[in-house]
Amino acid sequence: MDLVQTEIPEGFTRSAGGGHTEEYYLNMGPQHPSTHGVLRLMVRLDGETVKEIVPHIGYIHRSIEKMAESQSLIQNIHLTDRLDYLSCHMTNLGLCLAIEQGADVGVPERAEYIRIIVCELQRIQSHLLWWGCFAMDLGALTAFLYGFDEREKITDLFEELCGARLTMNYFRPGGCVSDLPNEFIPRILKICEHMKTTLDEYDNLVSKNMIIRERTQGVGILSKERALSHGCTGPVARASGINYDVRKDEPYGIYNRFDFDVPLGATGDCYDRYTVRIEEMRQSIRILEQACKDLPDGDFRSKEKPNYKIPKDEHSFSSVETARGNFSTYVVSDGGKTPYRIKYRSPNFSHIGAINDMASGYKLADLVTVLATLDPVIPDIDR
Amino acid sequence: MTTPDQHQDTPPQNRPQSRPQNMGAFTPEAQAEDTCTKPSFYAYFIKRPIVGAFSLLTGMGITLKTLCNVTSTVTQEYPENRDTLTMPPAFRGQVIMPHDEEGEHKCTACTLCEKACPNGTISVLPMKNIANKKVLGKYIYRFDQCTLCSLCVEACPFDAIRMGNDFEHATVDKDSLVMVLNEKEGRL
Amino acid sequence: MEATLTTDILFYLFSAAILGCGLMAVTVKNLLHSAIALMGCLFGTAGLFLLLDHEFVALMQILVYIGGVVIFIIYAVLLTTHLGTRYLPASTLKYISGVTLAAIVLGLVLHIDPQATHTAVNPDRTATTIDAIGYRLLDGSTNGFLIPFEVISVLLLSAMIGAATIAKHQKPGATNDEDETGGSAS
Amino acid sequence: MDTSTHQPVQQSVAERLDPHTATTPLGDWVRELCDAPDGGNLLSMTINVIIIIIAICAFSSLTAMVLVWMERKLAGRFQRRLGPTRTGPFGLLQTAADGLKLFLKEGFRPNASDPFTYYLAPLLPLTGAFMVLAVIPFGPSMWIADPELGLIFISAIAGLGVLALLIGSWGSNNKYSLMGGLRAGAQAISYEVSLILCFLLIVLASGETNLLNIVEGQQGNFWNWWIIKLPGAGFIAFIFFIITSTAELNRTPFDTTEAESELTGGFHTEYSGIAFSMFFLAEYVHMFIAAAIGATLFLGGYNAPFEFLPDGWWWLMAKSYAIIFLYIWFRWTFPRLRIDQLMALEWKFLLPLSLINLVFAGILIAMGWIL
Amino acid sequence: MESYSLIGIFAILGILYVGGAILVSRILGPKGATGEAAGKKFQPYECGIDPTGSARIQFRIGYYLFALVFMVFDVESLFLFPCAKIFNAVASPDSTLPEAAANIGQGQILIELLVFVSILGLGLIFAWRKKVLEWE
Amino acid sequence: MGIDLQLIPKVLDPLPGGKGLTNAVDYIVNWARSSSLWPLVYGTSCCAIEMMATGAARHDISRFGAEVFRASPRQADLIILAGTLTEKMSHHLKTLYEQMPEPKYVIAMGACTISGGPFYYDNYSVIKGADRIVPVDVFIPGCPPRPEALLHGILELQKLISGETIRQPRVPRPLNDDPMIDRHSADAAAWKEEDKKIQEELAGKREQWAAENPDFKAYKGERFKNVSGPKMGHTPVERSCTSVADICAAVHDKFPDIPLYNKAEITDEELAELSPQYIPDFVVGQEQYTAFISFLKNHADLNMDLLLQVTAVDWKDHFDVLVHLYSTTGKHKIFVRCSVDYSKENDTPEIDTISHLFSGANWHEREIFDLFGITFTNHPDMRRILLRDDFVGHPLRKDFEDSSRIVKRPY
Repeated sequence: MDLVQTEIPEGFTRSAGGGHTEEYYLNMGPQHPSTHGVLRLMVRLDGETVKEIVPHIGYIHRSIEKMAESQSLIQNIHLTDRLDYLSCHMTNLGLCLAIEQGADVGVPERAEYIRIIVCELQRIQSHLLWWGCFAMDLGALTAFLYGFDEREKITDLFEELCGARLTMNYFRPGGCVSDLPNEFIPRILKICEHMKTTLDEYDNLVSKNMIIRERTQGVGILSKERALSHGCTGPVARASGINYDVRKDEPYGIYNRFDFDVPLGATGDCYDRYTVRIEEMRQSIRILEQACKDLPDGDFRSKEKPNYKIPKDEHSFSSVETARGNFSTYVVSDGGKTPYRIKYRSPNFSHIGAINDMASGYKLADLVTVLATLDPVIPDIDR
Repeated sequence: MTTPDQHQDTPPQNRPQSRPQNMGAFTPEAQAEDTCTKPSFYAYFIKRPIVGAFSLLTGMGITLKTLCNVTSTVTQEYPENRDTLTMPPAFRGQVIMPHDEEGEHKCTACTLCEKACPNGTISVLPMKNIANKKVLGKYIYRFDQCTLCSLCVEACPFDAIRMGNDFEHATVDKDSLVMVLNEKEGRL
Repeated sequence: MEATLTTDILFYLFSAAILGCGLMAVTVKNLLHSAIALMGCLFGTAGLFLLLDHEFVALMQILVYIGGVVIFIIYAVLLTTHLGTRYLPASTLKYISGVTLAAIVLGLVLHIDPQATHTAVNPDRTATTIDAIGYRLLDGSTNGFLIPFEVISVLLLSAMIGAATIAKHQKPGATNDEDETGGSAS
Repeated sequence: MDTSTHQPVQQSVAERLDPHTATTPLGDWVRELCDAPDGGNLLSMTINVIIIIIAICAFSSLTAMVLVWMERKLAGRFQRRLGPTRTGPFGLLQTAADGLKLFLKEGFRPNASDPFTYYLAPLLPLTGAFMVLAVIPFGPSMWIADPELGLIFISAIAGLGVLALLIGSWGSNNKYSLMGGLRAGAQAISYEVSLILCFLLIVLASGETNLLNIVEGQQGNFWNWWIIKLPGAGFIAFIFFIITSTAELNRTPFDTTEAESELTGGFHTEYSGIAFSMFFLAEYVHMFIAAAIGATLFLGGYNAPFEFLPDGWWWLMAKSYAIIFLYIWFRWTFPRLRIDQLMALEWKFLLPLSLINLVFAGILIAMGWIL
Repeated sequence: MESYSLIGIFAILGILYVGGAILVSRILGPKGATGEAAGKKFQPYECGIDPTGSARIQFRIGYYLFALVFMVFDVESLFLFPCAKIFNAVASPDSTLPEAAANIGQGQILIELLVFVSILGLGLIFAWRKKVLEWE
Repeated sequence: MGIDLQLIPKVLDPLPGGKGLTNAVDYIVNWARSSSLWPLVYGTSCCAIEMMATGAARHDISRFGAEVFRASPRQADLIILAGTLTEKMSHHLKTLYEQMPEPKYVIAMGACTISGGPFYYDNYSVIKGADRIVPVDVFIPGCPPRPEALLHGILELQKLISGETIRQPRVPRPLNDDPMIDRHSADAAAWKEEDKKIQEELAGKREQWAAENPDFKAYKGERFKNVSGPKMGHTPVERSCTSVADICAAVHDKFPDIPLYNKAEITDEELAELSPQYIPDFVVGQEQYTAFISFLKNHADLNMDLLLQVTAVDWKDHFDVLVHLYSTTGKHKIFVRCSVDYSKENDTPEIDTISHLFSGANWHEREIFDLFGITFTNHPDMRRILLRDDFVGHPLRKDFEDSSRIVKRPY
């Protein structure tokens, strides 16, 4: 309760408060409705205008990279579920790809298709959840429930596929745990058809809504240069005009067999990030339809005797495109059963690092909008 | 203390504060008017309110449609629908050890599941039975620690354990979550 | 309204409220509390107006003074000082001058009082109804207030311009299109 | 108070209402109470007071409860779900449970807060609501107080609600609260200008400031309601009134004061238990009041839409609840405006258009272009 | 004035209702930990973090300006209400008008209104152009 | 201070039928409290999504009157601990819990909050059971539990609340103060004792049993057959990126003495034959480190404009600091590896920062400083990022030990 606050909290460039300026500090988080978990943003505010943001992370740092060093590679797959739990199939796939690459394990054709189908379903699911949360952060609660309702339909599919709704643990090096259940493909196609009309409805409810437009257009602009410098990937980078999609540029699995577009934004504001994600859902539906059409018969898992050991002093590196961007797995091996070191590259880590660039100079409400369009998953950042 | 953004090539102050007219390839064309640049009187007082009001009314139409359409309600009333609620066969609710009619199970205390478990959830405690053979003495399953990854079920070569479909495990007693899965010692 | 016991009681109640709140407004150290006390004071005045049957004036008292001026004052208090952490001590000079001023006003009132023939009852109620005020305002003849009415609108315009100028003065560099991101200089 | 001499205006109102006002049950209770200041029966007076207190408290609490329940049920249906079902039939007792729980919740005041302002703030909104409730004509014979300048009285009291938020938010000693309070203050005073302009339009058109007279002036068929009677201008004013009152009520899309995703609750962040529920209660009573005023001014109040139908409080209720449905519909459809957009909407859009609309209405009336 | 006394009774009623409810609730409600055992219970809430600096902050001048502009319009309404009130009355032939109203016509009121409103509008446009109405 | 609800039984009980009246009051109060549980908006990880799903249309927590998620603890009745509780967060959770008014309830949702779950062993940051921090009323196992399971937990909590009476007000469960032990070994040790008793019991009966069952064969289980099929081939992947040979040529043009990791002696022919999957991994010295990265960033053809990550590996005698770069124009990756020496005596390894080249490197380097203890010189903001400021040690070092936090995995 000092009149003149002399101490500058760590990370800030300037002091606030006191008799001279009108600025003050405000904490948002770790328990705050808009921070999507336990992110803590410390904000220097001037009235309603955000002057500087210092993000504090680590409130859900669960030392997954340390634990990985004492667990076998297969056991590690279930830990990757808990990184980006909204794209856990993709994070599973990231580790599986790294193991397959390092241990030279092959994957049957059908399994490759199953992987694509499941990953794209998950991308839609994740974006639906994002769409709902985005609308909720802007105050439209109904859209949040609509998004969740559609998401439940895909969650049901996953539950039937692998028995879990959120932490799937479905992929294995060399394939998947189980084959697709009966009548799975028609149901996916039905959801695709349904999603097409639903997305149009969403456009009417949210995308075209004047208030949403006013609140997102020209807000939270991230230029192409700044996005590159911060290492942004995924929809955030694409909204800034960076043409980088791991699925297109370094196709893993069989992504190069499918015909899809990479939506790009021009300005890098919140509205671009929004439209890029909505468009990505449409593209995912395209991929799903192609994959469901071409799905071959065969094994769902490689019948080789599993040898999931990466040779000594080798490392393997894989990148996958999760719903949030480039998720890379870097495995260093000393030849043992457990990895010597695993490093997961989390896309959101870079995005949250860039938030000061994006949101300072705008209003406090815009900070919430910017955060919503970054779609952060905090455990993914903290690992 | 110096700024983290000290070395930035573009300081945030010099950012463009408004959107350029071209909003990218995938922007819906419906009303591509720019809200940040200076609008004309017509655009501000006539066009914008009309277009805006129309967009708001469309949104209201969607919610009204949902309100009027009673069948759109998707709520499943959980405690009331307990009798009809079924989980998909693959559902992972908890690890169970099926017992046959005689109360026998298939576990041979090989500890593969114990080793497969990433969380240290399972303790397979073997014993010598009356025939002096190694059998299962006690199969401790710490449900409070289990992540239901089903690696133990995959590892089991005898199909002795599998994932159960029950999910109603909420309890006020934490200790009750540490379970002994086998009803008696291993098969002779 | 005729003078009855009730109106008398109400009159003294309102007067007591005005005096009490007024006293509180000047003695309380917390500026926000004194603003609230001022609000009570103005409410009391509105009550007195009501007793006098000046309904329109009473409501305007609430609308303009409480709804406008007090909120204005509260904003001014909230925006300019660090309440709760700093109280400005009044100097002896201020005390002396304040008490002197109060004494002079009291003396004046006491001096005028014997000559006044006042009662708690409004002699001419019809003069202060909203219609009467309206007619007088728009009356162009010498009895009317048409010219002052127009002047008032000019006065309001100048108040608005004054407000704009204050804003302009407050932030010298901010009149241009650029949103000021660097924060105001100390 | 002495009522031996009635005010002429008061009498004129009574005269106009003559066919209905042989007895004014609600008003009579109160009037009887006031009739007996000296020499009256103390016992009956006390009983009357108690009955009125209970009636009004019950009415406002019941209104708030019904509205909360309605809001939650409607929200559920808007969102493809059921809403409360497990407390009483259709979850009707949900609000009662909430109220009782909040009543029996620990209420405490944070250390650094200012006790005077912290406890003063919850008193004001409901008090203001009660005062306005007293002047609303519910039916031909159902009104309690009928001041000559009812409309001006309402606009004066409406301006006071913001005081509670301002001092309460400051008293809480919480940054979120203060921001919410200051936002609320700026928002309320801004939109009050538009609100007063809407009222002015009605005064201009009807030549009345008395609510009862305004309602009586709209008797007959529904085209006598001001929303239709003033072609164009009335409808625009009604739309503006809806927008403005939504903003005055701090409801979505204008709920920047509570802005849960930014300010974690705004001005009531530090209030718990019953003090919080008083804000909550007042919010819903205010919602009813705003709707009732809208119905009174623009939709003919308690008048039936057609001449052959009987007038009565049920019409006012129906019209009010229709407007309340609009408020609820808005809330569960729209996102929230940013505070600067909200201010721009008022000062740069609603206010100029309201001024133009006022002049437009004046021309309409002067030319006699009224239905 | 009878109306206002009734309204006054209602105001007192409101204060009693709220105050009584808070008082009874404080008496009946459970009492939580106090003192040492309460920990950070009585600390201002800031998302679970110890607050940085005082909450009684000095806010921006923008709010003040809006209050100023509001004042102007508030006073304006004070003058417009009486004018609007008599607008209809001067046109109706059967109404008993006071002497002052003899030479007031509806057209005159309309023109006065127009002048008044347009002068205010000018002020608004001026404030607009000067960016007083920009929220900061 | 003051009287409270406890007065009610004191007044009512002596009256005729007063006990029943007290019970009725109890019933109504408990009904109100249990059917109006307003949860605090609190969720840390995966379980929070299921908590949100419970609030969503399909499961609709509002049927229980609990959809009013409050952001401020002052108005909340219930914390649903959805997601892992870490040490850094635990202090704030405690504050939040304390700031809630009485009566307040806590539901621990998911394995992580009940016991640490998957993060019990070998973990330095997760609290092993949220009931060590706040008193928990209901535990819901699962990872994460289904929405229905959460609803079941709320039903259990309602049952718990309806058991409260005015005569015996609720006392929060005491905090869990179990020692953090290796539960696995503890159970094994306990079983050893139990087994000893069983064996003693059996010892006498064995001979008699063997005589009765001479042709006994032990149960072996029904083993699945492991089918082994033909070796699967990799799905060929086409990539259009700058080839390794071109990259090496460009690099060696400017920095001729920078070798590839593990391929120092590689010839040009072998380079050309490397698969497109291979990512060139250059080993640079500390003196060239920043200059090399800067060169890669600014080289017209290489144009390594996207920094994927900066990380480190502890090789026990030295660290490798690894920089992973990507070019969004050339679609190729380059790894850079720089060795940083350290020893027990010299525990402050240092390397230059590259955060002036890539803003994104700022946080990556802070993370390395946090977890490995490598200091980056000239870094603008060198402090811990993931762990608390008062954390001792750098956990990703191979020699990190902290017995107060870590339970070692038993096998």
